[in-house]
Amino acid sequence: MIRQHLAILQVMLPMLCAPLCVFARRPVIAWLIATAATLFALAGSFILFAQALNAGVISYHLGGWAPPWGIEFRLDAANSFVLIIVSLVGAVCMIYGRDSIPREIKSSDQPLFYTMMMLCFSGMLGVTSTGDAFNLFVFLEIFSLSSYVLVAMGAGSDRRALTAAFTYLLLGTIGATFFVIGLGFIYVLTGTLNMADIAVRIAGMSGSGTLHVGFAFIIVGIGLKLAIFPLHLWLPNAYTHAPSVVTALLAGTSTKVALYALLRMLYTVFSPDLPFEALILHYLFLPLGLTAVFVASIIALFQSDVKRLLAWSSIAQSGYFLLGVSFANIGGLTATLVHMFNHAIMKSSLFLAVGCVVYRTGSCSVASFRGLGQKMPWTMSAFVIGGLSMIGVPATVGFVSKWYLVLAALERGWWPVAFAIVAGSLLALFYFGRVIEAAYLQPSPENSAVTEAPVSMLAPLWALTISCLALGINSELTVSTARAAAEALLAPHAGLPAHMGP
Amino acid sequence: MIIRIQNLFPVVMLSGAFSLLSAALFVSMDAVDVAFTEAAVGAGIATVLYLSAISLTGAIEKPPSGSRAIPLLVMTGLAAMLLYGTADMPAYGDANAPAHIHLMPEYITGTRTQIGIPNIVSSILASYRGFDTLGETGVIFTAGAGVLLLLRRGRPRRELANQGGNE
Amino acid sequence: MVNAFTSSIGHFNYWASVLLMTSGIYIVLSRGNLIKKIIGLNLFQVSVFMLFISMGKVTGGTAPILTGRHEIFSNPLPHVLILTAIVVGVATTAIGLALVVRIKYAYGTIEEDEILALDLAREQMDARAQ
Amino acid sequence: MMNGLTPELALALTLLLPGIGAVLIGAADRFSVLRDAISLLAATALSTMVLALLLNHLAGGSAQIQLTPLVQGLPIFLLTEPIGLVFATLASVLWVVITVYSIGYMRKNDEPRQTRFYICFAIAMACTMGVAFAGNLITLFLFYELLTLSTYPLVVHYETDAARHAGRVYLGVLLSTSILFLLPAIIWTWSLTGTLDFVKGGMLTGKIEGPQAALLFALYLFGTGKAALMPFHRWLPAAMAAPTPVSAFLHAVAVVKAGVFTLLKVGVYIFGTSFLSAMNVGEWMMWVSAFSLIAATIVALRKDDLKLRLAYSTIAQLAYVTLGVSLASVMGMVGGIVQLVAHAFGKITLFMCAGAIYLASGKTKISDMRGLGRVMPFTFGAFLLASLSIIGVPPTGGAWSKWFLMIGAAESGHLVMIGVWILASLLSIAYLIPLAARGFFLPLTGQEDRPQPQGQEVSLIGKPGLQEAPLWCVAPACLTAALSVLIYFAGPAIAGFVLPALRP
Repeated sequence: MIRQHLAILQVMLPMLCAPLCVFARRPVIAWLIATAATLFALAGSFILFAQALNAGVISYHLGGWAPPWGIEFRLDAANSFVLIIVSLVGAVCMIYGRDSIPREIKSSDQPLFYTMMMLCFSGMLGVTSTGDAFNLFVFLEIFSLSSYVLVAMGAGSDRRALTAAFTYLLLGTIGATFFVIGLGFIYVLTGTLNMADIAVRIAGMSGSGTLHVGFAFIIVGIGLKLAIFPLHLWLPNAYTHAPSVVTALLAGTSTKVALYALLRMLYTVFSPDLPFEALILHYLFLPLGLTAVFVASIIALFQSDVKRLLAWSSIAQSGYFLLGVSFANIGGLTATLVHMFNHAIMKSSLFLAVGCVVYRTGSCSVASFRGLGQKMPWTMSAFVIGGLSMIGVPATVGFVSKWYLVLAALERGWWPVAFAIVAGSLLALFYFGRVIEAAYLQPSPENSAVTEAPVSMLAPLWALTISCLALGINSELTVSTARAAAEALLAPHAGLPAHMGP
Repeated sequence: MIIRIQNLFPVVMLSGAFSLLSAALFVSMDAVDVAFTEAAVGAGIATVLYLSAISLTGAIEKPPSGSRAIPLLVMTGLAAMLLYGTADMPAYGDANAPAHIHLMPEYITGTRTQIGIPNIVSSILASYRGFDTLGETGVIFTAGAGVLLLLRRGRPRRELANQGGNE
Repeated sequence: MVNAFTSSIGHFNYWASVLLMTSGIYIVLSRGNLIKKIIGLNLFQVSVFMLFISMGKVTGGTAPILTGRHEIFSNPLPHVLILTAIVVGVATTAIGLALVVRIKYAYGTIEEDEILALDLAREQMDARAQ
Repeated sequence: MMNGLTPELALALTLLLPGIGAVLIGAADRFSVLRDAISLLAATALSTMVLALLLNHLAGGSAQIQLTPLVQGLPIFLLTEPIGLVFATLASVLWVVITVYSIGYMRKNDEPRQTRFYICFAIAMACTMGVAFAGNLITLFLFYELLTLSTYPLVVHYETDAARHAGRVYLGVLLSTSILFLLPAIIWTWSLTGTLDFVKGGMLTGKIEGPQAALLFALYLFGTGKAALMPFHRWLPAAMAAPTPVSAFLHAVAVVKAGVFTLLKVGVYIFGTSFLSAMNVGEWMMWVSAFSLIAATIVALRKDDLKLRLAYSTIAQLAYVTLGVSLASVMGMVGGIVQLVAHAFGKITLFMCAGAIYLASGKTKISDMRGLGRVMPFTFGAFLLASLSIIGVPPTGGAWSKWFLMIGAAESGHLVMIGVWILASLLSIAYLIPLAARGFFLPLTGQEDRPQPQGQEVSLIGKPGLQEAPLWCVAPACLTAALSVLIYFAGPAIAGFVLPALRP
């Protein structure tokens, strides 16, 4: 019974837990409910992934109405892979939040805060699971609205969180509305909202203006959420001023979910064989990706706030995603998915480490990191490992990402791009070097009584750090999973019922 | 006008009027349900929200500063793209547009035979796409809880480094 | 020529909503008042709704209600979508306005340039403190 | 082999022993004597292990270990083969020597953060063993990068502004070159051949040709920043900000040697000498190396700071090896390997002497060292012997390496290079010998304001009039100086040992 309805339970359980959290009298109970829900989702996503690998595609018809008339949840290797990423990072952040959240959120606000976390979480899971384009928009809005509020909760320590959240709201809403406009155009052409069905009906079409514009609006709309380079304006402030847990959660998952939506649109709904899409991939994504990698990394070099530095680094990393996508081959797609997973792990662990520092010092400027190498050895060594991974040192997951990206570039014969990928990762050396140097080679300010963060925060942090190393030393698991996911993305018509076939 | 006027009160009134106007347009395009909702939600609830927000924040807008070139540029670019996109669309009211022939007949007959309520919009809303409606409820809940969370400290006070959560 | 004329007549509905959409975006981008920005956003969304509804119109059709008297209906699916979208739009407006109210409390103003000036002053203060 | 100790276990232990050592050193933080003892013990145990592996190989055995795949199809792979064994033996033996020296130096100088120092030594040693026994390029790269990281704390040991700057240059140049050039080169090779295992005779034959092959070769050569080929040599002089034992360690045991070792492995097992010479791949890299050789020698001549002069001397000596690899002849490679060994012994002696001079007299500038040889005869004697080996005068180890390299040049028909070597050797006489000569033959500077030598009271060489550094520091230097003479007699044996791996 549960196995059969797991696809929907996975998303609905956190959503149903949200109102429960409102009524929790004590914050701890809300925390327990939320953590239980995320752990359930984590277990569920592993089971779903196994099922999807076995069956090829799991199609769950909501309300029993067959697609394309009804809404379906359509899980293949690709989105169940993303489910794992989301629920893994979500679970880790929740456990971490037990001590971190009370430090930043008033206790009377906490039950509602957990409600928002749950809604955000289930929204992301929903976006990932659904096979219906409009349903995707609805979940996207649940996830977005709650993340605006979550970012604004940083106002407890800095009012700039409010303006950050407001900008995020404006741009996020414009993005979502763009998505709807694009969807409308596609609907006019195809008369359907089911993504697999759209794919079938678009496959035969060649370039009409409507198709092009619809495509463009969808891509720009998702791009705003993904913070693709020129559309990234909301991200640095939102990440900097949000509470630590929220930043870690968003950095680890929200861009990944948006990336998944982008991949789904690019590869499954539209197909990379469409001539205009190939043009966009090569002449738009490639230069944008390269610009993002370099410009954002260089901006990161000059940041004095570590959270903001990491935020810019995230924008640079979304450049790598674009590069991987622009290769438009299975290698590039695999590399993107591998990097998606790896980046989720390492960026979350970095933000969690910064969260530990904020917990103890109340600040996250580079200056406040001085001398922490001795005072908070566990936190800082996790930070160092995360940083090394971002640089791409072997035996970390970052190396695996870089390896496959470069390999995919070489497969295409794009020499300069391969070179740019490694050069970009090198910039990470300089901005992480600054922080690490401050932590280890500069004396801590006098009479600072900073001590190591509590175990309840270190344990989830180190869980991520260890997986960062373990999956870096043995990448068999991530890579084969990502390859299966990439193949699923490239096979849009697999597992369709007869009446929907091409 | 909405752009120009700097006192926010008439602006809100105008935007409410705009909502009503658009509701009327919806009726003329056969979307009665949408019109009804737009009138109630867009013209009604939203206006109330605006008015209460204005009462809390003040109604006079400062004259805009800064260059208008960039917004205008974005605007024209957007308009050009949209017009390019709509140029290839089926004409207004074209009964043979793909959107009207692909799934629609099944929805209509389905409503007639399986659901049994006359309003097709309601039937799709409640059954075929019932999950969207559930999601919609989720959105409302999110908004409600979010507003509650944001505004629960009702009185204005300076929010500076008030650390220390567990008091 | 005639062809162009009829096609432009056939698309006037789209053009109208495009005009509204772009003015909505213009308000968001050019105005400094945060409430005005939200109103602009709303305008933008409503015009998208119009686009959708006009897509669903079928000449000669009636409201999609099975009364037995009509056999041609306008496409009900866009109506369904827009019903959802309206609610989503209002939810966004509500959150946005709540944020504006909080900003007013925290900064004492809801003008973008004044807020930026306050933030800048704060940053310079922080920089001096280090 | 000994009962219980299988070759595989011994191979694993070469990486594990230093690792365990590092943990134990950390645990013994409070007890400095115990900590130093553990360091020494780990070093001795490691060299025993490597010797066991060497004997096993001589007896015809071999060992290999495959671990998890780092990326798909590319496992972490360890294997014993002649060149790696030579390097491992060299490094592990010298680790013992340098540990003895460090104990003397660090205690005498009362250095801060000694525990971290020994831990990093041990970890770096484990990485060096990984480099030495790497069975494929990706394993080599893994340990190569880890070696860079584990030696960074050594370079910034003093944590002063100068040290931080040095650390930035060190990490910046080494990581940049390896990520920017070496990694793409490796991935390129992988995409060409589908394997990164070290194969006898190379594996690129028929896979790549013309300018592309030359480009790949250049990527490898410049990418191995540890080999300090100009213009990527800046990190070596910068790293002189570290304590002297670190300099000796970097130059003779771990980092620098890992660099040229990587080049030799790539030259022998990835390209293969026959491919290199057939494709004429190394032609212009040869000129780059020659330039690097002469330029570094001239810079060394002009440095007054002893450690800096030695650093540039190392850059020049490394260029001998790159040149040997670029020559693409079997004897050139052999010369490179012998040079690896001879230079290690020579240079470690020179650095230990420099440290001893500093300990005993506080002097770092060559112009101040007049007459010091009279009061520090052992140190200066060792310095002289080592200088001769670096220059290549028989009967020292350096003579053989130069000899083989010249044969290599003749073999491949690049007679000009012989001229380059002769010039470089002459110049190296000019920058090394005057130091020893002045030390012995000139009177001490200003007898009256002679600084009270710090070494006097604790010196264990009790003869009056001598002001040597502690025995712990002088004895290792004398030992390695003696060894660099002994290598002269072992030269042909080393060549004979590695030749089977080189001959197709």
